[in-house]
Amino acid sequence: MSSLDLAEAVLLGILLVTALAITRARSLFVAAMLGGLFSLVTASLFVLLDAVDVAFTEAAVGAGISTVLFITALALTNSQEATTPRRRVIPAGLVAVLATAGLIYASFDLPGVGDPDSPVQTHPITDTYLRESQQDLHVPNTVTGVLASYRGYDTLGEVVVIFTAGIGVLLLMLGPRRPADEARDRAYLQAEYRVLRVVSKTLMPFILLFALYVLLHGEYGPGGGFQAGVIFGAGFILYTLMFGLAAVQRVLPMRTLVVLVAVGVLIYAGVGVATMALGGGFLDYNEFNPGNPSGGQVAGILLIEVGVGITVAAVMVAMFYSLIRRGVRR
Amino acid sequence: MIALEVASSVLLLAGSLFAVTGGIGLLRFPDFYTRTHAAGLMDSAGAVLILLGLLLLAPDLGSGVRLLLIAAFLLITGPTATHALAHAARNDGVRVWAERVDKKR
Amino acid sequence: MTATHYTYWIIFALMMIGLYAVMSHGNLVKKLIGLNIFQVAVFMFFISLGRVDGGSPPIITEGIEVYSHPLPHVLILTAIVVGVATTSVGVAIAIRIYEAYGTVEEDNALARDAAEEAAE
Amino acid sequence: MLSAALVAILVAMVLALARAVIGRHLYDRILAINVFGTKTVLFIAVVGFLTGRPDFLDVALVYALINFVSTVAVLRLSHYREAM
Repeated sequence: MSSLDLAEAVLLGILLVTALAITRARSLFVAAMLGGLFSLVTASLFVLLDAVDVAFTEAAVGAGISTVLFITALALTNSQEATTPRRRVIPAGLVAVLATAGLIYASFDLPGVGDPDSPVQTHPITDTYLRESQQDLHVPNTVTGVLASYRGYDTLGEVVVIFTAGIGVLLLMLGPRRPADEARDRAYLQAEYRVLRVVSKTLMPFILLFALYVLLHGEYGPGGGFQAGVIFGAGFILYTLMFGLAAVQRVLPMRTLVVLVAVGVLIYAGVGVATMALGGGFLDYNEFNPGNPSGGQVAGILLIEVGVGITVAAVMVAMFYSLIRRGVRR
Repeated sequence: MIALEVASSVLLLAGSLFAVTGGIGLLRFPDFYTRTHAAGLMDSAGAVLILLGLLLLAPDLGSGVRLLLIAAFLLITGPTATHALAHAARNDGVRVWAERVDKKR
Repeated sequence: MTATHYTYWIIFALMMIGLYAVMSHGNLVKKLIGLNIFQVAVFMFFISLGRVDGGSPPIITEGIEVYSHPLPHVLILTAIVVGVATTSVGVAIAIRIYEAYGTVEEDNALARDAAEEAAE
Repeated sequence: MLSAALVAILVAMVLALARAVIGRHLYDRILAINVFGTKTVLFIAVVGFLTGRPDFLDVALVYALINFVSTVAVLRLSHYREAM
């Protein structure tokens, strides 16, 4: 048993313990924090399972954004859970145990993890994505290639879902706001978080720079529009937490964000329309550079990744703003 | 080459020692503030020693630079986070172990 | 080959722990957290299907021949970001329910609805 | 030696998890989760070297960054009512 197999077993064990601890925790604050830990562990597992891009995203989203979302929600609602009545525990537990047993029984028909002869590995599409893509696209990171080129329609759909969810949150959170008292907030933050403020301010440009690097480097290493957008969002969330909503809104007002949410989707769809105008199909990037199709592909992929990054970042920050400025109405 | 590998092994082992002892301290120390001490040690000393050990094995410039960036980042954020936590805990009235002992007497 | 199946089993157990949290807990935020566990377990299931022994992350480099399948990675990568966007819609709805009912416990909110209906 | 470091990191992770689950105080849990995050950063870095593809250290960098952001967020938002 190599040390990597051992690591996989230990991490899976940690996941089980954490999941059980989450269901048992009465304090929702604790449950949300353990949820963040759960995400960190899954992200490490994704690295062991050779999915670095997924690990990248899960770390940024699960451990970062979701935890922040849940904790903000708890700040706006109740952070203590009522005890679960027995009449709900027993049937639910029974269903869960039976379903687990059923799934484990069914799993014997699955090929083993890592089986090189499994249908997934022998299907002809595997070869298309891994070998032919190198001639078609010249993008070493096949995940980015498949995401942005082969399955470009699908990704456009996903971006529209994110757009819709963002708009949904903004609409749900219209209404009463916390009365803003900028001077008092600033005094409080300066007194309480002096060191954190200095460090956050120093780190902020590097975080944004790193997000840009992730966006532009996505064709050669782990990264891309989704990951970059989330890192941008995390940077602005950090800044908002340490300097207050009023300060960050001077740089990136809500009005601009709402426009940016749409701009990203429009860039993506616009690339599709542009390729159609050039005589190709929707999102057929070869048309950008007919003499050198793979050059056109690289340009097209980069453009849509920028669109994705803008929408994801704007949605994440806009959702956070609208939650954090929500007035508590009782 | 062998000298490099030996040096990296020594650093990795030292870092591992910090990681494990820090973990034990985090679990066994009697109050929050002493636990911050254990956590701070494993976050800064343990992490940086392991990263330096890896640095000696780095095959190219790119991974070396990244390792240094990670180490610098951890060195800045680790102590900051620990400090902020201890500060907030103190303001919230989390008591030091010795104070609790005094109360009991 | 059964030695490699244990990954699936733990993933299934995680899914069901998530499902249990959704079914048994009345607190809406806790339900969302449970749903998140379920969702992450499904992600892991997909990724483990694409894995291959001795493989490497699907970023083509000279000298490496065996790569894991990139398609599950693509699907899950987008699903993670979509997942957080939909979760936040759920969170927003939970906040609105709290503002309307003064509680995020399903039972209490339903009881209040029933009481109001009876009063009418 | 890399394997030894990996095992040490796993042991530290388990110990930190135990502290996060036991808790006692909210701050104990935040501290334990912060430590756990640092350990995952090291874990990813060591795994990168063990599998012979250390070019994925970007992932470890993201972990370090997000770990800091979420620790700050939890700390800050547990005092949400005071100011924003």
